Amino acid sequence: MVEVLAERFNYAVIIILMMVGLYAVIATGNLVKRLVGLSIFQTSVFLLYISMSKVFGGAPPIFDYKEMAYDKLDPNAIYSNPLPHVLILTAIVVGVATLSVGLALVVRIREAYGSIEDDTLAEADYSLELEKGV
Amino acid sequence: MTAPRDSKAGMHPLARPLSGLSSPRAGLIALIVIAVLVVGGFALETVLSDGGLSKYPEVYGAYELLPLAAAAVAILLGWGLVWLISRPGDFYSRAAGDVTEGQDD
Amino acid sequence: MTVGQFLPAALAAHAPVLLVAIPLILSAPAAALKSGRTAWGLAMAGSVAAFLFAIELFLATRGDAPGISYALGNWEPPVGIEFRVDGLNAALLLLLTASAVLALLFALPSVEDEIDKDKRSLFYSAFLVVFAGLAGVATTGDAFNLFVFLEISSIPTYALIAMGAGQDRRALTSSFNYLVMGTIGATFFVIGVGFLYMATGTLNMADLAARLSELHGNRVVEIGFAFILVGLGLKAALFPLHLWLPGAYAYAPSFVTTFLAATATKVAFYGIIRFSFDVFSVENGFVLNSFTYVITPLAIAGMIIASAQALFQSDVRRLLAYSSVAQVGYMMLGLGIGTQAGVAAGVLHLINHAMMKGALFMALGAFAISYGVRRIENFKGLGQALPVTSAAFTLGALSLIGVPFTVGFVSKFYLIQAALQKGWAFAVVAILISSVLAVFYCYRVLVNLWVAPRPDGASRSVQRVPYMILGPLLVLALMNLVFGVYAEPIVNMAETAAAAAFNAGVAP
Amino acid sequence: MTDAVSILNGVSPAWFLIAAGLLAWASPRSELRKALMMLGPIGALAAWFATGETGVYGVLDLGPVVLETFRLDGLSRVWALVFILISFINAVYALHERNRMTDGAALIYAGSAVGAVFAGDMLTLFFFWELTALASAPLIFAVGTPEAQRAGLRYLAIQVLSGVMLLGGAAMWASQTGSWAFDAIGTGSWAGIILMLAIGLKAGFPLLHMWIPDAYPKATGVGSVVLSAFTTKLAIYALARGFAGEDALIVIGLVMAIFPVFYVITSNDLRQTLAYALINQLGFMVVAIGVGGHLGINGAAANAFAGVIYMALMFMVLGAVLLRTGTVKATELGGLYKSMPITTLFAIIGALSVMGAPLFSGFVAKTLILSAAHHEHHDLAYTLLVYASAGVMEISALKVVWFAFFGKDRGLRVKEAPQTMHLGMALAAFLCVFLGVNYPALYGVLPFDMDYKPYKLASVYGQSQLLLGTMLVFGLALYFKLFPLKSDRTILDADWLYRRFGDASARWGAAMGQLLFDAIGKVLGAFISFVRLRLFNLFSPAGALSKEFPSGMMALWTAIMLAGVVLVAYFSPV
Repeated sequence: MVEVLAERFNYAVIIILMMVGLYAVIATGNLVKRLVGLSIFQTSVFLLYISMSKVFGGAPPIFDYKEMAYDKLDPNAIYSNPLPHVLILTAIVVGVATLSVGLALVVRIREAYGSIEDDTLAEADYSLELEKGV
Repeated sequence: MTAPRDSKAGMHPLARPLSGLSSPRAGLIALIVIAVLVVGGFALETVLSDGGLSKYPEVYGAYELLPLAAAAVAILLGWGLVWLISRPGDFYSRAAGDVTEGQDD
Repeated sequence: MTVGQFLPAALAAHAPVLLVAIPLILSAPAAALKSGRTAWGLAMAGSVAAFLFAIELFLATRGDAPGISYALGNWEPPVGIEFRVDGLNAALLLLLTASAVLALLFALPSVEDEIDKDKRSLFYSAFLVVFAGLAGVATTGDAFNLFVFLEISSIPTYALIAMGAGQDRRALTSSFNYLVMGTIGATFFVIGVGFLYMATGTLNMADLAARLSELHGNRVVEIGFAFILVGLGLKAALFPLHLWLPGAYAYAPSFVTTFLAATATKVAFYGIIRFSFDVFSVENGFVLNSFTYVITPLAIAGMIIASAQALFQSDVRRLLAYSSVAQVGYMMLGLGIGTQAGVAAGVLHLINHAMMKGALFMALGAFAISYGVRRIENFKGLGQALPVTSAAFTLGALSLIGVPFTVGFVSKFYLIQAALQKGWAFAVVAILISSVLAVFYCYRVLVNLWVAPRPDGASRSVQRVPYMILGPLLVLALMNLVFGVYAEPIVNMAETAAAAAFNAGVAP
Repeated sequence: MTDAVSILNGVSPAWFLIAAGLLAWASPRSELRKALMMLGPIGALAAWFATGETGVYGVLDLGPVVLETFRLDGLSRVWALVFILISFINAVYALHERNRMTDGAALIYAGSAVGAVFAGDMLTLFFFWELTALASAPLIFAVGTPEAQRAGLRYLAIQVLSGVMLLGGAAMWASQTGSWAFDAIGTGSWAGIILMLAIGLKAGFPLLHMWIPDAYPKATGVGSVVLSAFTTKLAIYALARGFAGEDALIVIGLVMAIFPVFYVITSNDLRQTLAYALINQLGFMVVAIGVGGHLGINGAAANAFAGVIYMALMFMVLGAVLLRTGTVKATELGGLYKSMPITTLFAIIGALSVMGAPLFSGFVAKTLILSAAHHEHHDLAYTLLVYASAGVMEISALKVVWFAFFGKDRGLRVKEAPQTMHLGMALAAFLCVFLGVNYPALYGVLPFDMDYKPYKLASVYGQSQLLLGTMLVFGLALYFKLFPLKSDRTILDADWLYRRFGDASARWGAAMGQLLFDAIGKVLGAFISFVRLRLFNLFSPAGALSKEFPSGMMALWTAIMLAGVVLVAYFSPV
């Protein structure tokens, strides 16, 4: 059991991170905390991709510039899979963009409502509805 | 409430000759005339044919009499019905139940 | 590569990528411009160009023509990123670009009414990015690339929705909600793609399809499918993952609502079809079972519950938004049936729903411009004041109900037929119940529009409805009628799309 | 057939009416609308005459289905003719009214009823069936009071439900038989039963009838005339087409013919009284259809034809009373003959028709049904029908005439009804007498040829006895003040089922649901109190489902759904 866990340590961490992130999104009423939870959730995905690209005993897929020609490379050398790394670079960019838009929205919400707590916002909106007479 | 004293005032010109028609006496006369007609009709029927005019071969007798009794019974039953199932006029609207889509917007 | 039908061959050869790239590139100068009108011109130019390419692609993939494969940067698939257009997404591209052009016509007066002067060029720039992103999702043949385009379209969408804050501050909270949920959905999708990559080592969809067909009973694949289905289902507003939609549609600027209602959920829906029937296959037990036991009940629940919720809304845009959720239910039911006829009915309803909701939301935008009204009770007597707009709204509503001789009827008819073929009488019952509810929520609006007298104190028309709105509105409204009677073209389109989803399976 | 008219050969009359209705909605000037209301029926009538040959016209090939929009045969042409006639009479009657909404709606309503009668397949039937529902509702909404609004919504609910059941049944029928054609159906399958219920909902089957006395009294004066004419008779047509000779219909029809007797006696609103009398009439027709055979179908058709006209006449009379006095309550009216003698005359003609007095149209139609029942040896049915005609038809007619125009003079001195209303009523009254005297004209348009003489000594004599006898009973009851009538009472009917019971149970369900969700909330709260789910908030009336901040909730749903898909996928066969 322990061995299995140790062998798949990365995946255990990923799952824990994922759950923590989702739980934060579900449980907190604070909008900033909710975004933090979202980021943790996304980070777990980054880790997932990175973990799966790891090849045991593989070197980082970084070539010496001078050895770029194929014939000079060691044909038996083992490298980690570079593609997921590249993908995750894109995903990180996306994550950053999302986070920044989210934070900008939180700033605007704070300006408009004077609060970033879920409950207060809902109450403010309810009162708006009640004024209009639902 | 009784009719206004000058009951011809405001009447339609065509109706003036008939102004007495709604008096109780006129009603009674009409009733008596109808009663005579009904009784006479049945009498005539009995005299003219033996056992009543058989309108259809299979249906015998003055079968019209039964519905009359039934109609009378129905009218009298109406009292029971009024007592049983009638409710104040605002029954539906007074109960909160009827507030449906019409009022929520 | 097929020969172009009417564009010059040099352009036609690059149509798939230009369709996406032109709007994306134009968004940068649009953001830098000061004048909103010039930015609108750029957006229009981009959309029209995309529309032309879409027509080109559509014509090129008709009939038995094989799908068009375009290798980005000449890196051959499956290593490089591939753009792939076949009968399925050519129809979607046509719908998407046509909606964009029509919606943009409507945008000029509507945006001037609702958006601050100094934000207009940014607004159009964001729109171009959304548009490019949606087009990208529809064109790409690479699973991870699809995620990237999904996010490219989503992030500016959040900004566009938040721009409704000038009218109602709830636009901000709605946008935030959408952001959180949309991100969760997209992340789910990317997790699913990760699992597929683990199992197969490829990201190209055609390649994935080929390799997945050899993997049987692989749990990783199943988990990947589950994540992808839920992630895209969230984006497509599948009940109960629709909670972002009513707020987003109700408080966004009119133009954004119109455009999103006609396109955004549709693109995600396309994603579901593409993955479920093309990349995976319904022959896989877990795909079929997921559709039968998860998607179908949810679709039916959505059709009925969301319609019931629509009944009790007092804001017409919220009402229509809930109705959209119900309509997504219809489309999902088509997929849930899981046969080619079912998918065709789903796609047909997708196309038709874009027409009817486009007309409805556009008419609402016209009402909002002229009278500033959004709530049902303020619609009293507007039928007399704005007869043409009201008539267009009525047509859209009739189509939504599914009155015969409108497109709504055509797709419901095909849906019922597909359900009956499968022997699902309960689905027919659900469709009928949902239609009854639709009659009621539409009738509530229509009665106020036409029958109720205008309140005495109400203002006279503040502003005439501009021709820029009336034009596209009438086009959309009449399309509901024309294709309702002459249904053959759209039915063909949908059937070709379904055939492509089912048979293209392993592309060359 | 002249050349000018023959170009209309094969054009469905329905389109004239519907087009005229749409134009009327579009035209701002009331003179133009009134002209359209006259021209629409005239055009329709021309088209009806022009298409002499029976056959199927207006075929629309929509790919998977073929729609037959104009099937002219013996059965459909009778109904179409009377619908067109009554829409013309209504146009004359409504000349005084200035309401764009009801003008157009009445025309479209008439047009859709004609279209439904001519529908050769069930999809077309469904289209027009729903159109009658949608087009007729404005006639109730136009009153404008909140009460009318709610009654209109209830009315609409029932009508639309009927249409949906029709479509559902039709779909099932089509999937079983492979044909959408609307012909004899029978109750041999579930599809047939659903279809019969869908039609029965509009025909006022017992317990499904409640919308008739609920909605008709709440429509506008003119609106109730039109309402009384089309919807229910259309349903009778559909029954005759699809379910002729079903024995179950005899029982259903008898119940419909008899139970209104109590309501006719007790209801205070005279239009409601008429509505119940209408149900009784429908009962006669349903019995006739159940009896079936040429005589039965002819009887139903003749009754529908005559019934549309004389019930419309009665509603027109009450519409005129309503216009002038503002009420149609029996306890508030009386002695109106003094101020409205002409209307009184028409009321008497209408009442005599309703009662089936010899020389009036009711007689020639009703004896046909009685003969049919007798001919097919349904003796019990025959006896009960005789009873129903005495108890319901005659009492209702006597009641309306007596309480509104004679009876106790309440001192109401109002103006006589407008001339145009008189003209409309005169047309209907003329038809009542004309069809009664010149009965071959009526029998000539019936679906089947027959050799039937209504004026036999026995029938005339028996019917007269019945009439006079009922008048005697009615008069005696009045004279001894035995007639049960109270002002301002609501009489419960089957509508209680959905207006109170249904509502109360919905409330109870909501309350229980609330308790349940509260309980769930508590239990969950005990376990995971700081995961603030507020599950019960989600479903509370203020609508947390429409709450603005559902993103936390939503993440949970995502997880739940993921779990669902994973589970299903896990247990799926490979």
